[in-house]
Amino acid sequence: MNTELLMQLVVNGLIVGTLYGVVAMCFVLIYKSTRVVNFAQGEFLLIGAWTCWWLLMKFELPFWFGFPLTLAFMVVFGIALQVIVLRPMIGEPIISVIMVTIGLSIFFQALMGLLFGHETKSFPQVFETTSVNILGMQVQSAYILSMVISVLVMVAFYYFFKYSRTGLAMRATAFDQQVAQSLGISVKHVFAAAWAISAVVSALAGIVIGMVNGVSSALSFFGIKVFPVVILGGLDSIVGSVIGGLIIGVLENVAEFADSQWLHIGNLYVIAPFYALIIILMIKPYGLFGTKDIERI
Amino acid sequence: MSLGSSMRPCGDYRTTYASDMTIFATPVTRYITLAFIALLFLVPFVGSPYVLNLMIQIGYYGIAALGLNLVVGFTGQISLGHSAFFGFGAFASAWLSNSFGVPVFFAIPLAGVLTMLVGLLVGIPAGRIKGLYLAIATLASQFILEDFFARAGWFTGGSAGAMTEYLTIFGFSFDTDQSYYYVVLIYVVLIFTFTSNLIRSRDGRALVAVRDHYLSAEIMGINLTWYRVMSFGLSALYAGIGGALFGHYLGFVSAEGFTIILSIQFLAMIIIGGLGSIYGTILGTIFMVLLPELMEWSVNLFSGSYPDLVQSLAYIKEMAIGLAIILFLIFEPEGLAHRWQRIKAYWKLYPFSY
Amino acid sequence: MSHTATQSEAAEPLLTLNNIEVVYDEVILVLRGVSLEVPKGEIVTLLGPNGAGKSTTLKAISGLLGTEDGKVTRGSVQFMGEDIANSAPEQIVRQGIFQVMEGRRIIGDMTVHENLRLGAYTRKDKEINSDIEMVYNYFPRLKERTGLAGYLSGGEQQMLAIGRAMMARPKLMLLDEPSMGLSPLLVKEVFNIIQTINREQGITMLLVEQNANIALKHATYGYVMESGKIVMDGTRDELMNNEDIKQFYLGGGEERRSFKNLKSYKRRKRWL
Amino acid sequence: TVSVGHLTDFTGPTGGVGAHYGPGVIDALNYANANGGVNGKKIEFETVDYSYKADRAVATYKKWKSGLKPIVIQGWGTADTEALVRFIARDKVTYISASYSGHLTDPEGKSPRSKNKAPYNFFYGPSYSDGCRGLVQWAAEDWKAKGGEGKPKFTHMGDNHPYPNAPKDACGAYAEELGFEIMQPIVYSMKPADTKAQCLTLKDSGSNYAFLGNTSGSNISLIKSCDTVGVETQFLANIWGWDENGINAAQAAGDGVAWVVGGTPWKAGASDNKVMKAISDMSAKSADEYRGLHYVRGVCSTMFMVDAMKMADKAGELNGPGIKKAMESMQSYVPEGLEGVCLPSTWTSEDHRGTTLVSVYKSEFNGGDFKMNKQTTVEVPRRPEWLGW
Amino acid sequence: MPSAQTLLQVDDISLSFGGVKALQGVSFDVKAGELFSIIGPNGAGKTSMLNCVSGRYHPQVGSIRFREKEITRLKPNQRCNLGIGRTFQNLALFNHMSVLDNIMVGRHHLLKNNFLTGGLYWLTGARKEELEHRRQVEEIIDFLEIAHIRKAQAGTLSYGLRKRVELARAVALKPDLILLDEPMAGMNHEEKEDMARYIIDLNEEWGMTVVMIEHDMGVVMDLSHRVMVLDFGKKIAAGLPDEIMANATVKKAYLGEEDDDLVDSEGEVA
Ligand SMILES: Nc1ncnc2c1ncn2[C@@H]1O[C@H](COP(=O)(O)OP(=O)(O)OP(=O)(O)O)[C@@H](O)[C@H]1O
Ligand SMILES: Nc1ncnc2c1ncn2[C@@H]1O[C@H](COP(=O)(O)OP(=O)(O)OP(=O)(O)O)[C@@H](O)[C@H]1O
Ligand SMILES: [Mg+2]
Ligand SMILES: [Mg+2]
Repeated sequence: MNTELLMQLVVNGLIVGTLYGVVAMCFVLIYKSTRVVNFAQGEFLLIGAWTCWWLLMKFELPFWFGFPLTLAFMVVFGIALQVIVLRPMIGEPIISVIMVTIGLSIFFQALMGLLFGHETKSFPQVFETTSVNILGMQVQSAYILSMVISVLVMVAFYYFFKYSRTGLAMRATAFDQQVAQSLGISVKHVFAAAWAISAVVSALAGIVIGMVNGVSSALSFFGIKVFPVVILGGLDSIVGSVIGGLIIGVLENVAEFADSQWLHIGNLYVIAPFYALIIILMIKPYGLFGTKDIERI
Repeated sequence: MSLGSSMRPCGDYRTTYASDMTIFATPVTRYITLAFIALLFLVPFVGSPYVLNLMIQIGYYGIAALGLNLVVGFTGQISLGHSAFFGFGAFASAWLSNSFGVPVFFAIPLAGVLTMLVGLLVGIPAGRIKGLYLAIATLASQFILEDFFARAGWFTGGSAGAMTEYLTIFGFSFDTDQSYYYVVLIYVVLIFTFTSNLIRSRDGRALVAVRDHYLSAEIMGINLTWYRVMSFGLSALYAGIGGALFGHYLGFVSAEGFTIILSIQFLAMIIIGGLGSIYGTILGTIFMVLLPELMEWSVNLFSGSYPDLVQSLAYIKEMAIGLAIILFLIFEPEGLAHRWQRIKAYWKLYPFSY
Repeated sequence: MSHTATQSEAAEPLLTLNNIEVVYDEVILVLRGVSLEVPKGEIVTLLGPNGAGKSTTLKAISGLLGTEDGKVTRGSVQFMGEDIANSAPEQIVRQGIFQVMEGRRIIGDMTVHENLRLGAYTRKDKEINSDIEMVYNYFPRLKERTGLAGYLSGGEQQMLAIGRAMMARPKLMLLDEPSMGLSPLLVKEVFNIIQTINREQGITMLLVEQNANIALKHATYGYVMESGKIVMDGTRDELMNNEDIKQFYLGGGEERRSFKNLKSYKRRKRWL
Repeated sequence: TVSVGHLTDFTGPTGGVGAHYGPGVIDALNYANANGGVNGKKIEFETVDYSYKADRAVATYKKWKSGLKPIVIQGWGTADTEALVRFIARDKVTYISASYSGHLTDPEGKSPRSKNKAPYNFFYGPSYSDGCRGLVQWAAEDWKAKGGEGKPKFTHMGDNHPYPNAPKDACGAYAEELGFEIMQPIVYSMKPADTKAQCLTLKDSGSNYAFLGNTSGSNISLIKSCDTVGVETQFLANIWGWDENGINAAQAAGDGVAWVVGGTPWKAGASDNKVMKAISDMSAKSADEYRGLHYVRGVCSTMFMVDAMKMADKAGELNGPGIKKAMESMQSYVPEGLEGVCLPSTWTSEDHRGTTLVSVYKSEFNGGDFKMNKQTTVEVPRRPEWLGW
Repeated sequence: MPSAQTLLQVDDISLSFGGVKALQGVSFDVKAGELFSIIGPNGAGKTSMLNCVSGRYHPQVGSIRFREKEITRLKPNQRCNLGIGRTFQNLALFNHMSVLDNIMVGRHHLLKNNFLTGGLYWLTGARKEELEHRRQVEEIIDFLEIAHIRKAQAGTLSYGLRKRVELARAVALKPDLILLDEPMAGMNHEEKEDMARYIIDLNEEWGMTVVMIEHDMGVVMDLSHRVMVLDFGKKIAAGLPDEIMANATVKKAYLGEEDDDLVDSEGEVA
């Protein structure tokens, strides 16, 4: 058995996993505060990445300037989105809201195509060293960046929801909008905040991935790719989303290893996570860290 | 009490319970519906192939969508793997007729049954997993099945896809839109009647009960696991039949078609039509099938043959589709069916609209 | 039904409903012109049979109809002089109206403590924690329950709901059947608490109650509502001594009817 | 007038390449109209973006049947082509697509390998299988030239999906015949994503040549990922698998990728061709507008059709069968004025392998001002048993 | 009227959730035809007890026997075939169904038709069967006087009405033992009287054995044959209504000291 290859694959898994983790967190954030599954998550990545690319290429802004600018834009974007599209949906059946996010994903998918075409574009060189060596494994610097960020974001989110007033308000809103209103919580503001934060963090992830693989419409597929991650960790668990990300990341790579070394099935890499997902759910129906819903009558 | 009186439609007094348990609220609506169906049978004499093609699409998608509505709308379990069932039905029917020479006439229902079995298998987790967790589990099965399609050459014809026979009965081949239209129409009528009956009888009620309050449903003697899994079986059955009809119409089935995108479109159909509404399902399907055609048509109005223009218009069309869905849901979040009921309720009580 | 100009006390009203009309789902008319007044610093009670529209009235005041496809289609809701009909719930809460909704409605997947903190959401002052202690003093049971509120017993949830309202320190508290599901002992306590809050913190109360006995005992003024209309109103004593009220709300006139021997179907009197 | 249908994908999964090929077709048709159409008859055509959905294609086809009534269709991918095979055969409409699956080359359905006959289907350029065969043939010589020791190792890479799988067996068989050692195929998604895992496997397998079956989008990220993990394998990309966009996006990482080109690249002479330039100018925004490889192929495919229509018209049968006959009468034919740009092609009533000439190029990023260096043009043998495979 | 033979036998049940001991070694039995009440302070474990009997919870210790049959481990849906029905403290109706359908669901375990036969309705006799049961359900509807809201959507009804619909649904199960969790919560005196009448009829006319949780002492005293008192998950007293009223511990834990407050709020208890 080829341990060196395995080692490298595992490292790679952990690296890619953190990235899944970040995207998953955006997802969880929206869910935790609105109970909405955001199918436009992937498009958020896309929009973030394209915006940043555009600023860097068209205006040749330096990264340290274009990057924060993008994030600022995403805040505005998130809020605008909420005000224009999602606010009217407050109090409506969640499933309809979910459908709206699907509509959004179709819309933005096309809009990005219209604005930036359908081809893969590559980011300008940002870090002087594109990759660093970890355990004999070449790792893009962008990934290191994302790792750091994801950890920070995770810790921030965790405290936010546990202790901050707004965090509580978000959970309350998710549990029962009418009650939240009766407590004087402005559901509108809660949603706006949630979408804005999520948009920003998504953009972060989008840019990182863009730097590594280049920007293209396919980025949005990440939105679906993180479903297993989110569920694995537990829909409403920040910590879970990150751990879920790592697990899936490693799983993919180990599957690839097993596949290439012994099984020769073909695309275990792609499909293994989904099998694993179902099995894990059968054992833990609420993922690893998800809170059970209360079955009390 | 105020509500009581206002909830019961005015001027409808039933003498027997039987007359109170019909599918249609009033005899009038029944006759209208029957007349409408009769009209549908006349369409081929007037409609162009294009019109027929669209109606056929509405037909097979409608059947599949109804299946999805059973599991999502009535049982309250979101399923993101419906297109995989749809595809499986298409392949199964092709496989049966190509590899075993099963006459297409039987292959279609058989394909439905095979798909149902797959559906039950996929549904097993529903016994334990609930809500969005289940939804994602079905998403997983979507990808697993897609992978299976690409892999199982013996079943799907692998990379090149599978050719399908036309439906023939006693030598008469339903290979034209006119003739095939009737096949689909009959399936639609049968299946929709079947479903309307289902939901007004024991197991139909059970499904809705499971959706509304599974804890008390269980105490009312409903076996949760059975109904949760069974609803998947049913939805797969419908999807399978729909898919089979699709396959024998197109004449060719390729794995490329049955992706998550299609699953989502099915979802769109029932949400726009109205969850838990049978005729809503059809309305939603019509909406989703006609929308792109409509957009196509409207962009062609000012589409020259200048490449860039054509190209941007293509994107704008897509955007318009997304936009239409969003606007629609903002305007009527609970689906066409609900809007329709409101209108009815309003007129029932007109002019004293309250 | 006559407007409540025949108000006994002179106290200027904190809240006034001018024949409001509420419609659900754009078609179902539930309140057909309800008018009532809640004088500052008092406890007013609203009685009525099931489905009369009591909860709807409260929701109309607190602006919570929105999420139920309900709307105030006519009339005005005056709170401290300004019309708050159909304005956003959070606005209304900030202005000092807090509703304890029917059927507890505590936030199941949060702890008791978090629920209480949320009660004070609109407050920014330092005394929140001391108030939480105060609530625990009123309902010691809650302090022991460290798990999720969703697992509390019915009554415990009711206590939490009331405690949460106290946390908001509103000017006007709308209570929808606070005694529901509470043990006799607790009913008494709760009402004493309500009385105390009313006295000490000067919180005005609009109280929807099925337990007319205790409601009238603590209230100064009462309204009776039926199928969307106010059919009677009066001071505590007027109502206490009204024959119909005795019959249908207080349970028996002179000597109490036993629940046991009501074999025969009684024809109930209705005001309309 | 005479009507032509044009199916394309701008917004669907294959939009990346469709965005170049489609305009090629449109410009060519406009050019033809600007120059007398089909012997004076104006070509009336309608472009429909069916976003790669089989039944949208069928719906469009039906719409055309009751409206436009085209006698020939410029099609696009596997989805529409395969779905329409039957209909066009029945309605006798010639169908020229950009889907080069081997089994479309067998009009009579004689070959055991092709499941059914596709009498009215044509395409311009080497089939996917032949393209790949050409590449391995080149690779074999390349291996010798490099003085490589022993059996070279060959790996097929691509998504587990109809299009990448199409040439898999056919090409593998030929590679084996040419003395390659066939390694385990490696699957990587058509959706661009991090593929370091696959690259590590490839590296570990020590494969010398790897065929990339996907479209350029995902190949870019594969090649980039493989670059970071230091893979030395020589990549061979299929006709849709590599292009200007790929070269630009992959940058230095993409240097040395060898791939199939179905017509002279813009800078390598196409732009100097009068007709081609004129066609490009139909929609060019600037005098020196650059046109991609797929654009050129779109033009070629269309001009073959236009010429066939002219011949059919001369023969007095300007209709599906007429055009089919005209196409099948072409002997190493090149559309007039496009000599040196389009590959000379030959169709017969038994064999629709338009050409088996495979021109192999290698790419060079060269700091943004990229180069495409022609290696050779391989003539893949036209073996009868390869018909439809 | 209560007969000698026991219908429900609960032996030394203990149930705890993590730290919370909801029930500790509670035993009691209910005779056929009896109207048995459980009272106790909030959080005493009354609902939990019903949940154990109806199968929602499974006690860690102890056994429950129904007609001599061990049912401790049975699933809820199996128990209603045996003839156990119940209502809930926190409303648990099927909110989007009509009142009628809600009640018809109660017939579920009595109906035979299934997906197939139901779908083929006319051909398989499903129609006949449905009609038959519909008739019986209508009787229940008339009995509980909810005819006017037959077609209303359960979710839109007022609290009191929903409670009544819940009772109807439970009755539709045709249970021998019916468990009522605070059936009169949220009702005014008059409505309580109606409810009391229904319960008595169920018990005497329809011959159902009733186990009832109720906080209104007036009702409990008047209706029940026997009363059990729970406090902190323990059984602190059981016996005839008057004995219970007299019982000092009960007064202390539950009723509060005798004073006019209580008299007012609970209706004179004498
Ligand atoms: N969301 C709604 N949609 C439609 N009708 C409703 C809705 N909510 C309440 N109603 C109707 O409005 C009327 C009044 O309901 P409401 O809950 O205000 O009565 P209530 O006086 O609170 O009764 P209870 O004492 O039982 O709580 C009832 O007939 C009820 O059916
Ligand atoms: N599923 C559960 N998980 C955790 N604790 C629970 C659960 N169910 C009940 N409890 C706890 O068990 C105790 C008894 O609950 P139960 O509902 O039986 O009380 P009760 O007697 O019905 O009170 P009430 O009269 O207020 O309804 C309560 O303290 C409650 O918090
Ligand atoms: Mg109420
Ligand atoms: Mg209880």
